[in-house]
Amino acid sequence: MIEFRLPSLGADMDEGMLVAWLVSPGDTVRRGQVVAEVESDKGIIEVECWEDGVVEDLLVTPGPTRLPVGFPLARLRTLDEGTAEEDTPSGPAAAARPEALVAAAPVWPGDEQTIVRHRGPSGPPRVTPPVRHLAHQLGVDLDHVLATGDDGVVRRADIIAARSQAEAGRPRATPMARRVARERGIDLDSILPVRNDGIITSAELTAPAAGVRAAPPPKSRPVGHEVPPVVVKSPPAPQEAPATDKMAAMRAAIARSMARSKREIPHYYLATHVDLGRAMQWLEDENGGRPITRRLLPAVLLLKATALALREVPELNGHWSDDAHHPSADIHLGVAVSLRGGGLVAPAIHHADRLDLDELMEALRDLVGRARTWRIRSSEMSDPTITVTNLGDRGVETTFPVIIPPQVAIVGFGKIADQAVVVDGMIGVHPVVHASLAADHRVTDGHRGGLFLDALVQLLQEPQNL
Amino acid sequence: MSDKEHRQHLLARMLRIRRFEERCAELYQAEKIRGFLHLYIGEEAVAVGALESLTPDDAVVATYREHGHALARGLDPGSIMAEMYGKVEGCSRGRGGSMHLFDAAKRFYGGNAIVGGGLPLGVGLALADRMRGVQRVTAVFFGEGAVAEGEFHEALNLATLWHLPVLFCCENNGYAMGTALYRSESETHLTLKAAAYGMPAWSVDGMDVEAVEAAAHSAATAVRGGGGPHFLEFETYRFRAHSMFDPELYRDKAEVATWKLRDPLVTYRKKLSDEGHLDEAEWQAMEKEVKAEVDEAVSFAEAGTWEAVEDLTRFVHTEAVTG
Amino acid sequence: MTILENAVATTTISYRDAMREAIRDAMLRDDRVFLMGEDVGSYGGCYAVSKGLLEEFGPERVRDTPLSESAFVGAGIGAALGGMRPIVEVMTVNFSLLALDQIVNTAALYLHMSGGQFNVPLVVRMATGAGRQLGAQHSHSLEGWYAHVPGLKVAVPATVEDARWMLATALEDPDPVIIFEHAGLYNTRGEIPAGAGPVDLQRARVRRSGTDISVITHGGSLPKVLAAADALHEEGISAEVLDLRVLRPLDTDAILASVRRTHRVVVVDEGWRSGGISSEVIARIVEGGLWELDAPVARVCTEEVPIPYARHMEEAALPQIPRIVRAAHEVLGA
Amino acid sequence: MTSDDAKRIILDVLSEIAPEVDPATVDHSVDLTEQLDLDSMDYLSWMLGIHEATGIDIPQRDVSLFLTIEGAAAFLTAHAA
Repeated sequence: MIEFRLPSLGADMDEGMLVAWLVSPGDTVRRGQVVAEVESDKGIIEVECWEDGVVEDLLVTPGPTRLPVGFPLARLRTLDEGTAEEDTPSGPAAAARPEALVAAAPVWPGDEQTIVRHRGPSGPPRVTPPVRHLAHQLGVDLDHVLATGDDGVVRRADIIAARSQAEAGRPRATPMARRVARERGIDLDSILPVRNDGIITSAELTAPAAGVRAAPPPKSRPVGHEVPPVVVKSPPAPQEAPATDKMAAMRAAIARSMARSKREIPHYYLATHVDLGRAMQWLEDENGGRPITRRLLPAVLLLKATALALREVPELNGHWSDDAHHPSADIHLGVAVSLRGGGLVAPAIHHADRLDLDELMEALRDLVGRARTWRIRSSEMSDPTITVTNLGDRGVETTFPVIIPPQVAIVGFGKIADQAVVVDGMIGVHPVVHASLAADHRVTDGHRGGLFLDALVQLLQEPQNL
Repeated sequence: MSDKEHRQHLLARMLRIRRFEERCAELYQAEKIRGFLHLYIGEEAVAVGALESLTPDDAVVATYREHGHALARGLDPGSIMAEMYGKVEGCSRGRGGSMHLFDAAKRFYGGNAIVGGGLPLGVGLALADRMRGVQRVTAVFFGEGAVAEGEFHEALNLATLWHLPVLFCCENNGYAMGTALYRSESETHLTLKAAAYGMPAWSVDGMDVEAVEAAAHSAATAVRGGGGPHFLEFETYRFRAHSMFDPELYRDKAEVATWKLRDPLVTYRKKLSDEGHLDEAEWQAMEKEVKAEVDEAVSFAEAGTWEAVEDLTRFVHTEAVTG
Repeated sequence: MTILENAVATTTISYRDAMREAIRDAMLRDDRVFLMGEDVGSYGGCYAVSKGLLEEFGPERVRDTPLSESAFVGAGIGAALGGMRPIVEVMTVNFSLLALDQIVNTAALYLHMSGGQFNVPLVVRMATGAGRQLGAQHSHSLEGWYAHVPGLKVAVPATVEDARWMLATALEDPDPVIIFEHAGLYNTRGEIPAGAGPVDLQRARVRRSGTDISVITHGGSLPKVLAAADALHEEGISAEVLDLRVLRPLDTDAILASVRRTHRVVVVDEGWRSGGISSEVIARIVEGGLWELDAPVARVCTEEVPIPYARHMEEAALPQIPRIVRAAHEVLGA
Repeated sequence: MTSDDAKRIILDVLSEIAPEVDPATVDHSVDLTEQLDLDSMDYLSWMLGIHEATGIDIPQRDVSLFLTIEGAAAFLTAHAA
């Protein structure tokens, strides 16, 4: 039997996340074949297997959990081995079969991912005397300890983890970790500690993913206090992601937020064309008389129209919490800002409906500038009541955005492009944008969503009134 | 002030303490006054006689049995009674109680409830006067029990060593709580102890207000004149128990009765009467006046107010003067 | 020489000299100030702090006392009440136990018992701490005891600058201030910035900024903690060092602010841990910063044993740099 | 202002907007927004930066010149005092 373990793909790599399996149980793999995709701090890397064999078991399912280098990912039969059944002597199958035990912990909340911990071939656990002594001291039954050491050796941390899991079913976590978990809706049961003493710290909650680290890092760990930005859509994969803590924290937040959204929120989607003929003409005229310092972007019109349309369908503006919708009296437009180098944040422009176009332009410029230099204020991150995404004027025509919990709607705009438009029976070429709405079906129905888009269309026909 | 007037004044001062203390006992039993209450009855001649010899500029450091000193020093009886009630109008705002009467205006430095604790303090006050070149006396009162404390010896030594203007006034009432002097001291002649530190020391009949006054006056004059510390032992007796809760197992009723024959108030009244300095009408008037004073003090205390609990943490550090 | 003089923007001075300069300066500026204590005059001070002051100010203002801690501390209280500004030197904290009555029952209480009438503007200085093989009776660190008592202020200058300037602030204070000078600090040297002046007696100070862990300490442990922080830095651990400076009032805000920055705490105190100032610091953290704590709090205190004489045993009893580093590791979960 | 001066300013400002871009690799004749993935805010910020660096206003009618480095440089050399 061959164990396929997480390889170290560089001298500075000590952990990685399994992104995808490219093989399934039963598949035959050849030496040098790419079998999995692993994300490291450097990005996603294809991982080859350096043995010939048949995939017997995939021990880890893809997900955001950080795995230590050397962590067993799969087991392969050598080509001259039979199946597991054939391979094992007769007798109580359970006793003889290599076990794959499901660990209680390392599942990101609500995520379907399951980490499977491996214990070596059956038989008495392999334990050094000091670790055995520790197990005795802590009252941990070695038969129920999941070994993470090489060749199934039970490590000190395994004992401690087992004890911590056994304790009244309540994870041992620092007060700060509990606070962060509460604030972010993370279930501590789903977190594996990285400390030797089994205590969960905030690092495991704010770092890119929950830890199954074999050994705690000896040095300072990132303690991400910034409320991680929320993501609107998958950003382009960074070519060379700066391995900053902030970036990692952002990715983690994106993962959590979007997974939660897709898990919990029943989205419905609506889209419509918006003729921007008048709006763009008005803008051209307006900008023509302005110096460059006071020039307006089309995005400002779209934002303002969105904010005003929300006044007509206010139930799209607010938060869903405690199983109920809480509409917001204030309109704080979250504006998705893509960061060069990857990632997106969606901080709020407060009271966007009350700002005139110049104020809105200034707010937008300020926000984008600060977002790209990581100087977003926490309130801006936490209190958008709805988000507007893809202010991009390049790229796609139509967006299908994902709602950022606990918001209940998101408005997307594609690029503004000239299209043939029929007006009063005449075909003309006008700038057109596709406006789309993703909304929470628990809160609104398509009819109300349609009214909103309709209002948006109407508002953009009278740009001078925005 | 004529001799007669002065003698009546001394008698009235003692009477005021006596009646005040009797009322305190009554009010204690009525639960108006709580905590420890140490009455001065029987010892009035000491405070009255000794403090008569001081000027308003002089300082007084007293003990936890200090109602008499406070009254004799001229603290307002109402503010003393209010203090015992725990009212904010009390001389220590109700923060001190019976054992901690203070009055800055009268240079009355307490009310120290640690036996012997006031002696170094008095030495320090005198040191300040000495260093500042001010001619005044610090009178420190303490019981004979304090003589067993190290602070007594340290303070007397320091006072003589530095030649400080302290008048040490030892009120020897024979018992440190319930421990008779002879049971705690190897040498019961207290003046010898003081003399050992090189300061003039006399023993005085503390039941005779005129003897007390004369001795104190003489000593205070010497101290004020730069004669260094002086020590006076006043032999006296408390007629009541040590404090309100004391079955007095340690002394015979006969002993108390014997001392009561020397009651400073009774004997002095008789003396004045015998010598034609007090007639019955004057006595009655004095009683009436003192009763009125005490009544007024009680009324004042009764009418007093409780300090706001919000002020609890005040007077831990000096407050900035505002306005 | 001229070049040198012009170049010096700061003064390098020993802790001892800084303290002497502070006393001298105070006596020059205010004739109510005088120094009193055992061997402060002819001997020049047990730790030579007051050396030369007798010659300069004379025996009235540099006043040798008998070995009567209670009497001369009490006399200091009385003198303070009488309008003077005494600096009472109790040779060491060990002997201050003989004056405990005066400090706790009189100095700390008079203002309160008198309903605000009698404040006691007294400064008591005393040496504290162990580390010089002086045995159990000369090695106490009891500043935490005094910090227990409302009415007192307890200052623990750990730097030369604080040694130089805390006294002036203490003398300005209308209430009793006790200054604890760790005897191990007297020979330390440091710089006093030109233009330095009186310092506050209220706030703790960050002596080194850090992000991973807060090491909170005071007095004689500060140099050890700074050295430990250097060692941690070598390992890539960024330790913030908070010097409490004043144990009463305790600067809770500064403590909590540091905890909010690092979320991890080690408290280093040469006192014993049971009921010590370290307990108080941690209690404040738990009261006000529980949800900021991202690891159990650790303490490095003196072992619960009287200080032994033998050098290796004494060293083992006291907080040392490796123990501080180890405690930081434990808090960091490493 | 020579064309080289103008280009230097243009590229300096550009590197503030898109610090990850190596100026040496920028094609001076290709649409910048596509070449460098600039969105409208980046683009506007870039022009604002050039304005701040040179003091030259960029009228709306000339914005299209700024789609390329060449165009922008031409505009600047023409309008420099």
